[in-house]
Amino acid sequence: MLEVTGVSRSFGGVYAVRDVSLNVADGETCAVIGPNGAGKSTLFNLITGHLAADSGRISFLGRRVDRLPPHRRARLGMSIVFQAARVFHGMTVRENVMVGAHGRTRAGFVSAALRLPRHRGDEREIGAAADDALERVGLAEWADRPADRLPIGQQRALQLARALCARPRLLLLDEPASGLRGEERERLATLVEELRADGLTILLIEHDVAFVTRLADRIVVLDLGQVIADGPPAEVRADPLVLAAYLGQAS
Amino acid sequence: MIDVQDLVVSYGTATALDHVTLTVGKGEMVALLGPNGAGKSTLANTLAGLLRPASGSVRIDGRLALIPEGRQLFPDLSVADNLALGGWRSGRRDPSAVYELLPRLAELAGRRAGVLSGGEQQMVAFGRALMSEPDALVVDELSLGLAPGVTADLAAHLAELNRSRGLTVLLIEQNARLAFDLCSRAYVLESGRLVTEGECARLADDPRVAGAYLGGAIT
Amino acid sequence: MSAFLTYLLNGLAVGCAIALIASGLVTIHRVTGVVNFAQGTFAVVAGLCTSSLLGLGFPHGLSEVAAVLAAALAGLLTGLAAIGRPGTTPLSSLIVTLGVGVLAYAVEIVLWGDQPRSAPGLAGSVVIAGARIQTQHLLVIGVTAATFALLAFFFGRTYLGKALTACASNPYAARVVGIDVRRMGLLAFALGGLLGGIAGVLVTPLRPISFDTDVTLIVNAFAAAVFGALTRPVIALVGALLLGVAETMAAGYGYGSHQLEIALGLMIVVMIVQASRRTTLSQESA
Amino acid sequence: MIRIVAGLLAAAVTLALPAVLDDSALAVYILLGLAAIVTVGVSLLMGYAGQVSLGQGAFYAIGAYTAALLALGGVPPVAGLVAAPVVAAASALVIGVPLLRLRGHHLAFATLAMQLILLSLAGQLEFTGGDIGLQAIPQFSIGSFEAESAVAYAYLTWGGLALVLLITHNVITSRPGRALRALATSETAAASSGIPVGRYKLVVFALSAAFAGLAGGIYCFYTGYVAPGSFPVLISIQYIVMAVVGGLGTLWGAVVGAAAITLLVQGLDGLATLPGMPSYAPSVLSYAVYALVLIVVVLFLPQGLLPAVSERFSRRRRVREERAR
Amino acid sequence: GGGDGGGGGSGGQDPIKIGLIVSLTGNYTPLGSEDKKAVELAVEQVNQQGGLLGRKVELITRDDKTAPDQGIVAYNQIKGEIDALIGPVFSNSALAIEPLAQRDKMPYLSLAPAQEQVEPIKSYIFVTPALSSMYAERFLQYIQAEGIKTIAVAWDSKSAYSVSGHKAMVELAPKYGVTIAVDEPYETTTSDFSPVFTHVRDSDAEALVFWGSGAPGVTAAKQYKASGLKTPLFLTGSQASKLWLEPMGDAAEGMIVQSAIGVVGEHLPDGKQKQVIDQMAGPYEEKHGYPPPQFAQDGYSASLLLFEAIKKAGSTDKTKIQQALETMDLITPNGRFRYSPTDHSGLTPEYISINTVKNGEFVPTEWAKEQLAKTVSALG
Ligand SMILES: Nc1ncnc2c1ncn2[C@@H]1O[C@H](COP(=O)(O)OP(=O)(O)OP(=O)(O)O)[C@@H](O)[C@H]1O
Ligand SMILES: Nc1ncnc2c1ncn2[C@@H]1O[C@H](COP(=O)(O)OP(=O)(O)OP(=O)(O)O)[C@@H](O)[C@H]1O
Ligand SMILES: [Mg+2]
Ligand SMILES: [Mg+2]
Repeated sequence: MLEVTGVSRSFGGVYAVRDVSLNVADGETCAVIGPNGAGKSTLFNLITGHLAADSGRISFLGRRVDRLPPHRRARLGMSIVFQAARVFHGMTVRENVMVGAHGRTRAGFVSAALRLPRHRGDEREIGAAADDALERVGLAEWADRPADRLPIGQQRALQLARALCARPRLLLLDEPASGLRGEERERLATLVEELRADGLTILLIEHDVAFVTRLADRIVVLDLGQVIADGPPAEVRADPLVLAAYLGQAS
Repeated sequence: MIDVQDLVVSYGTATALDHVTLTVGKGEMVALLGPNGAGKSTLANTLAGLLRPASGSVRIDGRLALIPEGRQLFPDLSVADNLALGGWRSGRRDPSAVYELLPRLAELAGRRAGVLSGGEQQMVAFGRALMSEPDALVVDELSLGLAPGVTADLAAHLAELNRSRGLTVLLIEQNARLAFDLCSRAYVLESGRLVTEGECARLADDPRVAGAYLGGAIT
Repeated sequence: MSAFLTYLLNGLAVGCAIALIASGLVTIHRVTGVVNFAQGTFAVVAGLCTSSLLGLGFPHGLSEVAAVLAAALAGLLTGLAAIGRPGTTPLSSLIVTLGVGVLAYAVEIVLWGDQPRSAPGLAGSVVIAGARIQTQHLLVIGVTAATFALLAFFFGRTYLGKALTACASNPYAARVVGIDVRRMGLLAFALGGLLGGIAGVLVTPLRPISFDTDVTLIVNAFAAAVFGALTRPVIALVGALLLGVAETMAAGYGYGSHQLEIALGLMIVVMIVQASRRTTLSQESA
Repeated sequence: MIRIVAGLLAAAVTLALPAVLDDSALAVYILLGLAAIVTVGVSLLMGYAGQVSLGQGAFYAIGAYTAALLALGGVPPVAGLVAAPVVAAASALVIGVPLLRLRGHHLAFATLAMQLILLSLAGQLEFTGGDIGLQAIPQFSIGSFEAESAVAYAYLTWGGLALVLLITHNVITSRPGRALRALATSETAAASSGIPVGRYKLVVFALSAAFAGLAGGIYCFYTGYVAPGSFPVLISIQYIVMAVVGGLGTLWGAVVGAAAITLLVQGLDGLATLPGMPSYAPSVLSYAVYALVLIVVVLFLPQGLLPAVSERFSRRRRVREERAR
Repeated sequence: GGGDGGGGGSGGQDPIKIGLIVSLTGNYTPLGSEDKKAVELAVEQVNQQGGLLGRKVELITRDDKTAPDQGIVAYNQIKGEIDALIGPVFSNSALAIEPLAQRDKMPYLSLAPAQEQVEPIKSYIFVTPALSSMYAERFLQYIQAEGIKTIAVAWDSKSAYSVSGHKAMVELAPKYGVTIAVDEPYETTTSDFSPVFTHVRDSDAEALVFWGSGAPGVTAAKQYKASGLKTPLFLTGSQASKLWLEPMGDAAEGMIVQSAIGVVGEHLPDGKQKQVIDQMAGPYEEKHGYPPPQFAQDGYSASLLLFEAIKKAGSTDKTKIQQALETMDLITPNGRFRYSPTDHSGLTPEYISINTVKNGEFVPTEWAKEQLAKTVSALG
């Protein structure tokens, strides 16, 4: 479904991502781990188009996307939850989530201004989808609050709901569990499992190795911008390179 | 030491902290746990003097430093300048001791803080707080976004500072296991009220606390 | 060739006068995040003060210094109004500075009347490599060079300069490390007033100043300051020189009636070229 | 519910007003309405989409010149009035493509410069009448009905404002409106949700320009005269002040702000030119009082007049409801 | 007082109301405020002499804020009360109000110098200041008399006054055998004139005529001095006041500056013209501490014209005032006005003086003295 081939990106001479290749199959849950500054978030930005790659190619659903702007890639079915919460100010939680459905609906300025039937149909559908997504991430009771006043944890859940509202084919999660306590983490894990069961393809960055091991079919390890390991969790956790670069000190 | 008596803090009409009383003795390490939105960050900000209490009192002996939630660096300044400004109160300007502790920061010294990766930023925030040579440290989410190795390093360093210099620490942490390992006592805050407090060992056995804070994915 | 040099030198002088006003804008914005629309007012206050003091018989030097201090005080007062109240957003502060600028009209009219005033400066002119330039223009160039060297050093190299910068970069974090953001902001406003005052004192001998001259002064300065992203003095200086030289060159080579369009248009083009090189992500990462 | 009632009440009162006002008050009514039309656009652009334009007066001018030139060229005034917003929006599209690559203060400067350049050209070109401008613009007419009295223009303005408010309301409470508010906070996150950020910014820029153009069209028929002097840069700043004072990010805030500032300015003028005032009274009074009111409102009601008032209302209602319980 | 009924005595007690709309805020404040002072002085003087037609004169002032639409608001506010109007000095405001005044048949004396106000003639609209074309023509007369054949002209492309002055100069130059070798536009905001001076230096122009008002007048003249250019500098009427003289200081010595006749009153032979000038200049200076600038004289002249018209009309009937204005022949500080159905500007170039600056004062040149003496003595 997603093919990343030989992608590099440097900032002022320093490579953040270097010649990375990565394939994600339909329905797979793939985790990306690595030390801080390894280039994980940068890789996500390259895939979603927020950064342009210096070289390499990216295909999604059999189509080359590396020249497409981010919103076009989103419309093809990519949704990302950023590492830092990016919540839209001045809107309620529900409205924030409704924005997620933008890419798959059509009613534009004219039909909105004139309240054409298309607009009404869209609004109903978007509203229902948003409520659904809020229910799933457990934010339903917060729906009418101003989003920017939510505590950090809820803001992250909100981002996830927004991503789900887009009904993506591929979901990219950048450290979704950070800032969540045990119980909340558990809930998130369950949700990801459900999504997996629904057939969603997931790409996941996370520092909580236990969390990753539980959820991922496959783990890719990044260090200094390069892939140093790629395989099933058990195999990767035992890899001496990975132990040295990442897990070593912790265990 | 940190001494909080009957503290009430509100945002407009919403009360975020409701008659909270809490103390952290000199040289003690205490954890503060609580679900999202419990008011932990609000308490941290109040301790640092950034929010004004509606009532109640806050007393702090010596200099207090805060590692705020969400890193909060100066994005337009270099890492070195970020660290140097951490020494605004203490007058310390030279970050070499911090570089020793976190060698990664020495490599990044000239980089604009705004473009760092999440974990790198967290390291800078940690180093910046140390620059003020605090007597007490409030850490709002230590492990946020850090690779396991780095978290362990920082935790070890906190413990070391506590032992060698008698640093007082109030640790807000979602990873309760880490918090319980590090601290002697803990408070649990929910919806702005303290619901439980006690020795970490005892709390870890409390089924309610364990279920909420230890359970789940971390196996 | 000497014509070209004449245009160039005089253009640089015009640019320097713009840069001085811009420097105050940059200083204040760099520290407080506020675009200070009262910046032109500081120059006007200083200009009118000099003219009065000289008129009353005070000697040169003393009059100018007193006028600059008056402008610094005006800056401080503006700061008190704009950022003195906790929780004022930069947009609100901007509107407050607009208000202060208008309020200053009233004060200036009561004190100095509504007619333009001027003050004598350095008389005569100097010939450099066949190009003639007013002595006062040379003074402007010299003072500007010194001011910007100092500013660049202050913000780029000194600890206080960095602390000031930190205030706007992330006010919350500045408070976390113990910087008194409000005091620093007021300091910046006073400094901005001082810089505006220097500009006013230097410009008044070149062109008459009346209470509403601030509008003319601020438009070009705003262009230059924005060119430097309102935070970088040296780039703002480059922008100001670009404006000044573009204007005189346009007039020199046949577009005297379109100076403004050419200079501003050039500015926009350069900004757009700069902007297309940056990515959205890098602009939002802060 | 209360909102709808208040809205209907406001509509009824403002509709009835022109019938009872004299010429002098009508002139204020019309200019107030025109300012409100432009300010709604500014508020949409700034308060919702987060894009600052310091050059909205340029589109006001484009609308006015368009209608004036067409009318002077013998085109029926109605066609001129329709063309005014269309041409303004089209110019915004053309200008916006390069300009909207800029953000924040850069955009603010660029729009300001655009207005300066445009007016300077209008002041020098032959067909715009140069600095003196265009005189003897025919009265507005539809078919055989000719708008001779100020009352007719008052209703025309009212209609324009109602149309603009309706369009804005419909836009902001729908899919494109949410997209605009989203990109105001984070273009990156907005793009990740599939929002074509560049195109949306362009469309909203054009829409706000169309509003300004419509106001300009009405203005040119009402005054019968347009000149570069009618659209100083300060007018663009005034619109922003109106939007902020009324309350950014609220639809009615723009109207409230425009009304408050216009009435304040007119009131002060009347006061300052009363006989017996000292010779500097006009300037001093109108500058000082205007400035002080502005500063106080912005500092003490930072959300703007309308949100402050409506909050007070809703708080009182809440208290009452609690008591009832 | 409805009880008195429509006719008789009460009309005699009602004041005559004169409207004045000028810029009291905005860019044109320095001009408008002088106009206002002068008109107030004139009203005061006429009231001291018992008013007009046995009634007091009352002034109703409004601010146009240097904006045409505000001019319209102001006009609408007072049009119902006033018997005649003295209108804005800001041309754009004046042009915006005039169609309304014409429609309401409101006698209107404009303080703006724009040519467009009297081309074509609107029956109720009259202009008081000398049009810039007259200044242009007067300069050309002087230039011809001095034997100058080639000149340079610099003009502010953003000021209506200077644009039309320049245009008139270009049109009239051939008539006086003058060639314009250098034609140099600049902008109101221009702060460096070295390009202009460089171009003049490189040409064979024998004089540089500078059109502009406000700040550029000072800036350019100072830079002219510093540039060491030898070609003499000729400045137009906008520079004929202390606002230009004071900042220039010694640098102004020897420069040629045009002015309305009122500015050089003391150099005129005794007679009606001098008397009228003194009637205003004395009290004005006493009241405000400086001699009346040009704008004040325009305002005063407009007032005198209006008073005279009302006197001649014998009532405040607007049509009658208009008729009186169209047959007006009156000496004012601006010179002798002779309005007619085909001339609503009334002045001629003879009432413009050409001066040199001597010891910080404007002194008519020999040529001008001779010309003015001729003009003035014809008035008696
Ligand atoms: N815009 C930029 N300019 C310069 N350097 C950058 C930029 N963005 C990222 N970097 C650098 O690239 C490297 C990779 O960053 P990235 O954010 O991808 O790391 P990461 O793997 O996500 O780390 P973390 O786990 O800490 O979030 C870092 O060293 C970072 O400082
Ligand atoms: N600026 C604010 N204005 C209004 N309400 C706020 C503000 N900041 C926080 N709150 C509210 O105060 C409560 C406590 O928030 P706080 O950020 O202290 O929680 P927290 O315990 O730190 O949560 P988290 O674990 O997510 O960091 C929450 O309900 C939040 O919505
Ligand atoms: Mg990352
Ligand atoms: Mg928190």
